[in-house]
Amino acid sequence: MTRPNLAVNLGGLQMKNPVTTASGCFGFGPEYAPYIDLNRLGAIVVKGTTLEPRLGNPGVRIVETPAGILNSIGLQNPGVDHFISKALPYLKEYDTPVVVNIAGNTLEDYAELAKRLTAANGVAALEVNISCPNVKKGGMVFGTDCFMAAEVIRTVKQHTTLPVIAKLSPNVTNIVEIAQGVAEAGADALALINTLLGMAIDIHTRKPVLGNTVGGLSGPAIRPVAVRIIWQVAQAVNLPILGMGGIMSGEDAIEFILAGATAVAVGTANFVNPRATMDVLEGIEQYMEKYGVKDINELVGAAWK
Amino acid sequence: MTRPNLAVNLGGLQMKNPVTTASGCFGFGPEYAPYIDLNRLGAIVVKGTTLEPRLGNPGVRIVETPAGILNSIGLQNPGVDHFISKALPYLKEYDTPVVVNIAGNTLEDYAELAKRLTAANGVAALEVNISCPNVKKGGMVFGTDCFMAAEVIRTVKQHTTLPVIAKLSPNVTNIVEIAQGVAEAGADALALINTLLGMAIDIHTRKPVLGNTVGGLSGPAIRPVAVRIIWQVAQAVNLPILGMGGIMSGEDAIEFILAGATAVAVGTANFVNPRATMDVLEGIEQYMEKYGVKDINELVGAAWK
Amino acid sequence: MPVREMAKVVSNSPVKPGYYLMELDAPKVTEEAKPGQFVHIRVGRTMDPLLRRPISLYDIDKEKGILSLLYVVVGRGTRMLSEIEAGAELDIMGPLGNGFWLPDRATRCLVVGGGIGVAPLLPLIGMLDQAGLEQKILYGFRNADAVVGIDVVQEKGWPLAIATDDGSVGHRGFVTDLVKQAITDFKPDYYYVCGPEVMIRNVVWLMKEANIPGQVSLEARMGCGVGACLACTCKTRKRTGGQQSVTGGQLSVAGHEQNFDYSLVCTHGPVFGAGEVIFDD
Amino acid sequence: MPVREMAKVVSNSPVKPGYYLMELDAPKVTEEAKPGQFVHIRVGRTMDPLLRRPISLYDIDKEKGILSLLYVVVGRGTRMLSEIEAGAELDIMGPLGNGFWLPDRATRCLVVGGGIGVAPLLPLIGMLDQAGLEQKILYGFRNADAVVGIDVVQEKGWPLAIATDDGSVGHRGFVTDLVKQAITDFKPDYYYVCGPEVMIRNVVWLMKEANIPGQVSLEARMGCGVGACLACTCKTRKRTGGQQSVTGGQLSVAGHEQNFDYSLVCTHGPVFGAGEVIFDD
Ligand SMILES: Cc1cc2nc3c(=O)[nH]c(=O)nc-3n(C[C@H](O)[C@H](O)[C@H](O)COP(=O)(O)OP(=O)(O)OC[C@H]3O[C@@H](n4cnc5c(N)ncnc54)[C@H](O)[C@@H]3O)c2cc1C
Ligand SMILES: Cc1cc2nc3c(=O)[nH]c(=O)nc-3n(C[C@H](O)[C@H](O)[C@H](O)COP(=O)(O)OP(=O)(O)OC[C@H]3O[C@@H](n4cnc5c(N)ncnc54)[C@H](O)[C@@H]3O)c2cc1C
Ligand SMILES: Cc1cc2nc3c(=O)[nH]c(=O)nc-3n(C[C@H](O)[C@H](O)[C@H](O)COP(=O)(O)O)c2cc1C
Ligand SMILES: Cc1cc2nc3c(=O)[nH]c(=O)nc-3n(C[C@H](O)[C@H](O)[C@H](O)COP(=O)(O)O)c2cc1C
Ligand code: FES
Ligand code: FES
Repeated sequence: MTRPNLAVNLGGLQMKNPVTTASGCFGFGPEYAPYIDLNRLGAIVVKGTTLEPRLGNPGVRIVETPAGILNSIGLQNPGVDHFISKALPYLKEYDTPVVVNIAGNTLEDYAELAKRLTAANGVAALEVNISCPNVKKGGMVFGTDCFMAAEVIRTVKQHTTLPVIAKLSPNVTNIVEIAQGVAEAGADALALINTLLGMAIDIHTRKPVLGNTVGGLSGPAIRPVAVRIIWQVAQAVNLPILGMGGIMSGEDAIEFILAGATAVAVGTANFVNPRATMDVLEGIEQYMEKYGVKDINELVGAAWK
Repeated sequence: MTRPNLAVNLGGLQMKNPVTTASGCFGFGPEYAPYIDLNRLGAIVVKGTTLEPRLGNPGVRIVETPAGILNSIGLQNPGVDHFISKALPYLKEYDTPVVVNIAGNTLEDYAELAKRLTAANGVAALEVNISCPNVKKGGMVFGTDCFMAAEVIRTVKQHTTLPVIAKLSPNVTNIVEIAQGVAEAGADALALINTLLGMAIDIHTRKPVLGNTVGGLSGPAIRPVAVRIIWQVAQAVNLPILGMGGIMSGEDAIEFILAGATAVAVGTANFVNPRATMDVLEGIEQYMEKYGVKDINELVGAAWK
Repeated sequence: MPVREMAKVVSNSPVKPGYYLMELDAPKVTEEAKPGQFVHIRVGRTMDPLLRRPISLYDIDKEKGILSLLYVVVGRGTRMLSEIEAGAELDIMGPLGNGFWLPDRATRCLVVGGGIGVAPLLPLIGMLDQAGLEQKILYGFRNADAVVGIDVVQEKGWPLAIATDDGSVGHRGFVTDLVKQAITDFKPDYYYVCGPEVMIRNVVWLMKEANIPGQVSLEARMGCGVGACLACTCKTRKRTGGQQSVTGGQLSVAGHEQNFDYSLVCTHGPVFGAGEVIFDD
Repeated sequence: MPVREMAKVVSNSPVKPGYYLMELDAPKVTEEAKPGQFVHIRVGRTMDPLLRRPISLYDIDKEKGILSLLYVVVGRGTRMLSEIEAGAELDIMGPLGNGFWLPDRATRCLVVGGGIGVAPLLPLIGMLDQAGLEQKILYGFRNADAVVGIDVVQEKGWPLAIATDDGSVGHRGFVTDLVKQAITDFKPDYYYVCGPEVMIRNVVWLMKEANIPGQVSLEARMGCGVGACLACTCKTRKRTGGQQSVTGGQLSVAGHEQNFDYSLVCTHGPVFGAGEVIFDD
């Protein structure tokens, strides 16, 4: 039997298989190199990168919740220049496209990030984070306002030739509207979903557990919300979707693909199982074999098509 | 030592303790009478009631998700008249106030429901469901629009003398705005939160699992979202809050109270543990004893006050 | 009245690969248990999996206060159940559901089971036997590896015929073949059926053709198991007039325009009069 | 290089109420393990609890490929760990973190532990002993019931003094009392400390006063355990100039305006030079 086709095209980003990493859950790559062969990933999406280095949020940054976690990292990162000079050379050694997740406080930030990363050799696409719940300026504020979201994407598109993936916030009344807005602004693909806004209170200290009070909820707990959003958006907007939110296994990934995702990102699962990306990939392959699916693209949106 | 005070006043609804049942998760009461003494509940909130009987949604209505469930019951209920003539007499036997959760397709529906239930003897308060994700008309559509939400509450207030609790949808960009809207419209209290909109796809049939495609996510998975919403709204809106969303234990309930809830409702937990309401109540008492809290009201919002 | 009980697992071992027999020391649940009822089991202690799992009563030993369950591992809930060791405590609710009832006038009962659906039939067969009714038992399985729940039946010498899809045991073909034959040979005037929905539907259709009344035991995805969540519905013919009272555990929906009701498998059932149920095609 | 290994639980039993010693047959992790490192453990198999739990290496038997862990039950993760039976498989990642290093020039080491924080000190003490360094060991516990991790130390005859808050064992008072005394008596020129944060802070302060360098082993809530999630931070002095390379596992944050960094306990630590860490008050 000929091997089934796993390759997908995510709005211009060519991936040898649909499995990538969720930003912020895989560091800059080397952290998981002892556990998996990074060459086998469809792409690597790295931690959110900003123009200037960022320290991130103080205090407790993670708390476990039922089948999920809350995080309030706050975009700690060494800044784009450091990323380009130190992290990128390492990542270029691998036969895996590198997607850089970018976040800014202002439109100018996004423009500058897009410029520098496009000029740098070795970046395959930009994932534009307009949905981070853990920073005061920018972040989710952009992502919950339809007009602003589109503005950010338009700005990035003006300053790059790379495929632009718009990463949206699920914390909105009408995600389809925002997806349509960024589609019109020129996004090449959508990344769905970022974390849900949540919090936890320590009943003994009677204070919020997280240093930043609120945080982003991720992990299997949010999977039903992610699947619903992808299902809705995929039917309404003609852009390929990078699906994420609680994917732990190949079967979960298939659920996202059937809902309408062209590719999937594995986030929180890496913390639970450092081989999660490979288990997801192998699970997808097994499913395709079991049902004789010759091309993964046949499954995209198959639950409604 | 004198017994600590557990009594709370939820916008005019006097409760002997802060523990009640979440609508739709406790039937009309008798279902759990074999397991607990209904007299010990602070209040009983019954299944969503409509003007006319409703059949509810076809097909599979429940699916388990990580630390949660999706339901798409679709407001199956025998109608308000049947409730008044058959269910209410049974409930009146108990020394526990009865709160009726009402849902309508139109403003007229809400008005009529309020009228009939106010006229009926034995209803202590109305919980107005403007947040059901499982019905086509009304339901969440009211709850995600600030103006409509306020209209519904204004209408109900015009037709009742009972305390009115507005139950809001978490599936919105800005819940504080909606809470403020219904507060201005005269709501006496807020119920937070209804279910998150989610879905699940069966990867073998490649179809949505639920007969109604999408459903409402409840259970511990959503607790961090509920706590965050209560924390936000309690600080912005001067109304008592009935908190719910994944409460399984007394400790969970304390978390909600510290976030700003005056009372708590136990929903999905009943399915897991038919004594959940009593375990929650006893857990609250233990916590108060451990920390020498004399009055539960001291804890309301203590995480930010 | 149903109760919640922390039952002691007396034994829990495979009867064949994938199929388990669990014995529970559960005096309170056993005391009121009837054939056709079920228990609702918490298979883990954490929030995942969250819901209980419904499993029928396979044997009810009122003297010893011991319940037996016969179950097949199909997903992670049943897998976790199969990993529980003797001596452990198991959180169960029961007995739940209405259970089978004896026919009003009939004397010759056909008992039809398919796959793991034979589990609730064993106590029924005992009840019919004790009531002095003639019976014939017809079980269908996929193949020899899937044949379960027949030991006691054979021990007691109750009349049993088996069909397997591949003929590896008994008749080769469907149990409905045996049913057709029994309608002519055995001439039942009542029947009971439990198994996969498609099998139930076919049996009901055959019996309806032959004008024979009976009872069916259904499955549905459950939340509460006690009639509170309204999740476990099946379509039933609309009852005219009277409503079940609220103290009976639930309200049925009348007064609407459709010509059917959604009844609850957990409390109105799992056993329904065969004529009540509407099977969608 | 760290690995993920399905370790076999050789034994897992209480050393006193609430405190457990677990032995793991984990040849791969053991091979590279160093004192002060930890393993990241998946205590269940379902989605709740979700995260792994970090536990230090209490004993490293390179010959047999056996790791020992000493842990106290504080929440449900450690409770679940305590319920795992010998013979079971345990999903671990390790060895993680940097581990303790030998001092450059020092010869007389003070080893200070508090509560369960004594666990990672045992292999350190062995290492110091082997390196031929003088050492004095000072452990503090709440009371007699909380005294753990001293058997091997006593067996080997390593010099140990104990303080308990209530005086039920050894000195009555804090371990810092013993530290003060040791600074004058024992005249250490280096130290190691692990325990509750407030104790670490006080020890670091005393040693700083005395101008003695050392190492501290910290704890923080962890996600990944490998430097990928940036959850497990502690405040450290800003490094001037050079950055750790990306292939070292993480990038530190330089170029920002604050006079501190957030370092990662899982990979930059858990052991830090005492002078590096900034303790907030
Ligand atoms: C009244 C009743 C009596 C039953 N008696 C028996 C019995 O005696 N022996 C036996 O082996 N099985 C019996 N079943 C089926 C049994 O409940 C399911 O096989 C079991 O719940 C599957 O759980 P899982 O976690 O292994 O599977 P999963 O597929 O992982 O379960 C996921 C979810 O779907 C539900 N579910 C899956 N299959 C079914 C099903 N067939 N019916 C209802 N819910 C389902 C589960 O309860 C759970 O909520 C009975 C079901 C009902 C409703
Ligand atoms: C590097 C390192 C080494 C450790 N070594 C040991 C050891 O050898 N023996 C031992 O008994 N304990 C050790 N701990 C502490 C141990 O990890 C926690 O006690 C354990 O994670 C608590 O889990 P729980 O589910 O029982 O508690 P819960 O309070 O229910 O845990 C909830 C969450 O908080 C986290 N958490 C709770 N307490 C701590 C803590 N003190 N440090 C970090 N995270 C925490 C948990 O990991 C989990 O994510 C170590 C911690 C770290 C960071
Ligand atoms: C610790 C952590 C850090 C994250 N950092 C980022 C980030 O920098 N940029 C971003 O767009 N998303 C970030 N996310 C969100 C994830 O990329 C992902 O959208 C989300 O976690 C849902 O997927 P999951 O459930 O598989 O983790 C982060 C998530 C976690 C848990
Ligand atoms: C099966 C089911 C039925 C429900 N029906 C209603 C309803 O009729 N009206 C309503 O306002 N909320 C309804 N809800 C929402 C709950 O009242 C509650 O807001 C939600 O489930 C969150 O709480 P929990 O996580 O404790 O269940 C229902 C929830 C479930 C699970
Ligand atoms: S399972 Fe809840 S009503 Fe039947
Ligand atoms: S635990 Fe993830 S970076 Fe340390």
